[in-house]
Amino acid sequence: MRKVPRKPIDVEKIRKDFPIFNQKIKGMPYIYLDNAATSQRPNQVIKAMNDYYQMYNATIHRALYELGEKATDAYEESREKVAKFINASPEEVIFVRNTTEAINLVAYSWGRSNIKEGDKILLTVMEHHSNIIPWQLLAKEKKAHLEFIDIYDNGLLKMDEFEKFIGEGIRFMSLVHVSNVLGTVNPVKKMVDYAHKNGVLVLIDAAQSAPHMPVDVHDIGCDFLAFSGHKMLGPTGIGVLYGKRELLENMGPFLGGGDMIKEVHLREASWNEIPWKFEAGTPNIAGAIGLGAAVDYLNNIGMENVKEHEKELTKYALDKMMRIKGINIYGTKNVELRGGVISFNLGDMHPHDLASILDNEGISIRAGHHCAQPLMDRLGVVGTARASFYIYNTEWEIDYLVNSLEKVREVFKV
Amino acid sequence: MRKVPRKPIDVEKIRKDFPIFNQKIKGMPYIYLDNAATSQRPNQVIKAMNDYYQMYNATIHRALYELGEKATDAYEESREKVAKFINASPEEVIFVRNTTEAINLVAYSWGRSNIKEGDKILLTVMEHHSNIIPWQLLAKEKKAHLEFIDIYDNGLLKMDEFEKFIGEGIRFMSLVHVSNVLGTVNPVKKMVDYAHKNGVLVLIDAAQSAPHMPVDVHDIGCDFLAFSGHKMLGPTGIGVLYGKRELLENMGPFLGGGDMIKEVHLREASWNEIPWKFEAGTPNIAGAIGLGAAVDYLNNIGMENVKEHEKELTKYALDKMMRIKGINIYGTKNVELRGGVISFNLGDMHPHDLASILDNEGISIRAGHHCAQPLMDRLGVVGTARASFYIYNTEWEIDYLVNSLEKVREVFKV
Amino acid sequence: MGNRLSSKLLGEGKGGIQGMSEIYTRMIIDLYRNPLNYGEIEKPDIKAKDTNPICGDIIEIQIKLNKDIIKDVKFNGKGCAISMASASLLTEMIKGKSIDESLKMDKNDILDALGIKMSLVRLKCALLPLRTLKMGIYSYLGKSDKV
Amino acid sequence: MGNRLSSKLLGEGKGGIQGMSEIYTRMIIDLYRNPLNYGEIEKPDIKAKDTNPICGDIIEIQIKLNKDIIKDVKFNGKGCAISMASASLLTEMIKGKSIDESLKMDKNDILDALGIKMSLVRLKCALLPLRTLKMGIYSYLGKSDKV
Ligand SMILES: Cc1ncc(COP(=O)(O)O)c(C=O)c1O
Ligand SMILES: Cc1ncc(COP(=O)(O)O)c(C=O)c1O
Repeated sequence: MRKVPRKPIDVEKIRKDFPIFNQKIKGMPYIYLDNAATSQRPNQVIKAMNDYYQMYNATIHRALYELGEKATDAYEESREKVAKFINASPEEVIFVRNTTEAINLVAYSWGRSNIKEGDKILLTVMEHHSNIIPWQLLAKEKKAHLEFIDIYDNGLLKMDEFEKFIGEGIRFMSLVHVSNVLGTVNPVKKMVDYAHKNGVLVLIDAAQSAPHMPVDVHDIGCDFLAFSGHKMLGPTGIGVLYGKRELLENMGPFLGGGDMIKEVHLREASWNEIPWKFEAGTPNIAGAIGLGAAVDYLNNIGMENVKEHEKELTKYALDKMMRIKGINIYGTKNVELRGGVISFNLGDMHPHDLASILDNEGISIRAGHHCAQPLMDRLGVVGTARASFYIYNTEWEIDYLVNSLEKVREVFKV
Repeated sequence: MRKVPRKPIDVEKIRKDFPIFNQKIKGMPYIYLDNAATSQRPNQVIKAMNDYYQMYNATIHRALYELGEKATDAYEESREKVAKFINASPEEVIFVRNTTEAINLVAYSWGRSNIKEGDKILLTVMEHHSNIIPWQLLAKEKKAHLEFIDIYDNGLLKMDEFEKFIGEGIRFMSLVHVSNVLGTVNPVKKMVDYAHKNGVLVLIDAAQSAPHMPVDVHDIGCDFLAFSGHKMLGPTGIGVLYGKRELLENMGPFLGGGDMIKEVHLREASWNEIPWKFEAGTPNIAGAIGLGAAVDYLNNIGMENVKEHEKELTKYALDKMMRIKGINIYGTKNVELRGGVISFNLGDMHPHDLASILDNEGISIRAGHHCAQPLMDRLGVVGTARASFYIYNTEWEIDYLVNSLEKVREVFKV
Repeated sequence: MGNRLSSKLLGEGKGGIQGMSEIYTRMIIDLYRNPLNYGEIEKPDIKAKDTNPICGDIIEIQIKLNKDIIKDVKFNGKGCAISMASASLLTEMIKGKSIDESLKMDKNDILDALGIKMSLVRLKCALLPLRTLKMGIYSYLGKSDKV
Repeated sequence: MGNRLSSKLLGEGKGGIQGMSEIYTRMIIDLYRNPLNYGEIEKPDIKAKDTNPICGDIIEIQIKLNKDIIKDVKFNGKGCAISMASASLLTEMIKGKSIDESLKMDKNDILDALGIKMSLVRLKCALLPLRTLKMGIYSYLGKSDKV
């Protein structure tokens, strides 16, 4: 992580880097508040990929010609950037498609050779489907069990349940860092620490934290960590799995194919060193290069500043939104304990109707179960509407959102 | 597949679409002959992705706002284009990262629930590592066996061995359509037919055929077919698995996560319909859109014309190269039976030295084992040099290659 | 078909309300607040339930037949304004029709009745009741050996 | 270090030959055709073998010691001109040196000796013999309890 002086974000300057905000949608300036789903991309990221495609497009690692070398350098340099970004070593950084693939990789490669019949895997009720299904599949295959830490009504994890589960014997824990619905920032460092004292390995789903706050794998101490490029200004189709060196070295491969091998014979093969052991076939070269540029962009702003900006927006939004009659906001109102994600419902309106109407006003928010159906069940709702912020969002946009919600309320007689 | 009149390719016009050829490498026009590794990308493909990132960047399927709809449409429209390109239905087209992931998906999802102890899987000695390792991993897990069809010295498959193996009981066959080393075009239609008569399912590795000739899954009759976008003018990070509807519908999921589910509860879930059942998490949206543009580009030229162009280049190159003293060209010389891939060695020179020297001349070729070590063993070489062609290559470039090879020969006293 | 009903129901409300949205007409909001034919039927001859996995909308349709004629129909479930309004209108439209006639209804009948244009995603909401209805009729015909 | 030797061996050949390539000097091609110290040693004290997975180059180094001094050294294997020339030069350089001195040799000594600049991929070829040598020495020291 680069140290950048703490200072307010220059949003006007930032917005100029994002071509999507230079167009009007339905004749209105575009208000994008679905950043927890995916972020927008700045010109710098788009240009980095175009440069690759236009100037040194080639495959990597095995090309003996100049452009191939250049592509290899750029790809591996991106890995170094990502490693620094989370304070890891480059060989601990595996490029995958997205958070989902990262978690599946661990479930398949580590899970299938370490989880045995009767073992327990600990999750929470606030997990994204990507951090549930891989463990369900694994548990079914191995006849293992899943346990889930519940939440309080304010959206915070029940820590006594966590300790109870750990005390009763858990083999592995997979935990979201920041909930994509509640915004809850879980105390991952403390939890990893406690888990390790009890011999439990921990994967952190950092899909909603890595883009929005400083994330330091050494500080957290986790064994694995997963996140997606497309949620942090990077392109689609690229994500990251971090794993501790010793773990990765001892894991068998996941996907088999070119580049992940050392030697291949007809009926046996040996594996390449990490991280390449886990990168089979031609990777998303342009995607990795784009992600490197996204990391540069975020570093220039400074992740502490990103976090601070979002905290202020969230505080501002919570204050204003709480005054809307009939609104129901989920999760804690303490902005020290939540990220820039606000889920809510308005009276008995279906969240889809809400999102559709706001779309007509030029505002993009999300509505539905947010790939967290078990959490919806826990909250007793069919879904929620969700506004989520990033570096380019402003208080003015939140005012506009609140105004529109007031109008919706009238129309729908909430 | 679109029908386009048979006519010679207008290479000069095509080259203008490829920004990489507008630059000089080491002061020389760039001669790119490593197309079997990856192709170059035309402006049309780059623009399609930029348009997405700049004008309608959003996630797909669940977004209720206009840009999300637009992104969803573009993504699914690309699927339709790809489906038409290989004469399949859209729901039989699964977007993956590359050929490697496509084959692994089948090995994991179909293989792990269908291959039993003692079963035999049939491959050939000319397979790419991507079509060997997934089956080695599967065979090891299931205690199944791998069998390999040998080749004649001219690079053609021994068809009597194929029939013998099938006759002795085979559960599954995975077969390359066009060899990335020998260029051999295998008679896949005949082989699939024979395999089916004996109840054997067949996967076709079309990594080297789909980009270079008309490929019709109904005509071939195969059960699965895999290829990569980056070898056919498309971006990196996107590939395709075709599977017959009934097979895909009956297969369990591979990666678990968002978008591939229908309903999720804490300890159980049900799956989405095909193809989405196999696309977990946020996909490479820009990549899929780019691949759609690549398919458009190829359709405009016409795949028959692409094939014809490469056949002529290959013939021209073989004629000229065979006259170089000390050269050893692998594979059949019959251009009706081979694609635009020419592997060779020059005297006792190491292929890496060859490639390095040619690089200095501004020519990019490949050298090494081409991710086909078992084939290298079979040929009794440490590696080969390889030139491979595409729509933008010319006879002039081949002349230049041949001239350079003659000079290399002198310098290295071959 | 359907046109008749939609124009009757739409009245003055067609078009956007206060410019908020082209698809949330007064009719749709009213039907969301006060759905038609909402409820259950005792011992229905046809009963079918389906969900829209994208949003979790869930609709159940129950039908009482008199020979082939739909004597009574009710729906229940949970969903957005579009799917609820669509269910109200659909049940209203098929009342008194034969099941064969009902099977012939399609997307355009629903859209005409709703009187709005909509995006692909919302279309799924609008068509959920019709899909559920057809599912129910088909499985009834299947069971009663009439196909 | 190394410089001495490389200038001796390079003679007039430094620089590109016929403009074909900056890295294929006459010296390198000559060493590929006629390697120095190629072969085997009877009962070597140190023996190590390694490969470059990218290209399949394979090098074995064998050493005969007199106390800590490298009395004789040979290499064999298969590889490209760069790795073969590098092995020739390396074995030439360490003859008569102590194993400690040999361990101190690094990338720059090899590049100086080869007298060329090269890309990352080819660097792996150039450094394969040195890596093999160090591997051999370390495992010798390990076995003889001298570390
Ligand atoms: C025949 C063949 N199969 C599979 C592959 C693997 O393709 P990818 O690296 O895109 O997964 C390749 C390309 O390298 C190939 O030539
Ligand atoms: C908490 C969390 N985990 C996992 C994911 C899955 O990310 P992706 O779809 O990029 O794999 C998301 C995003 O949707 C998320 O918010």
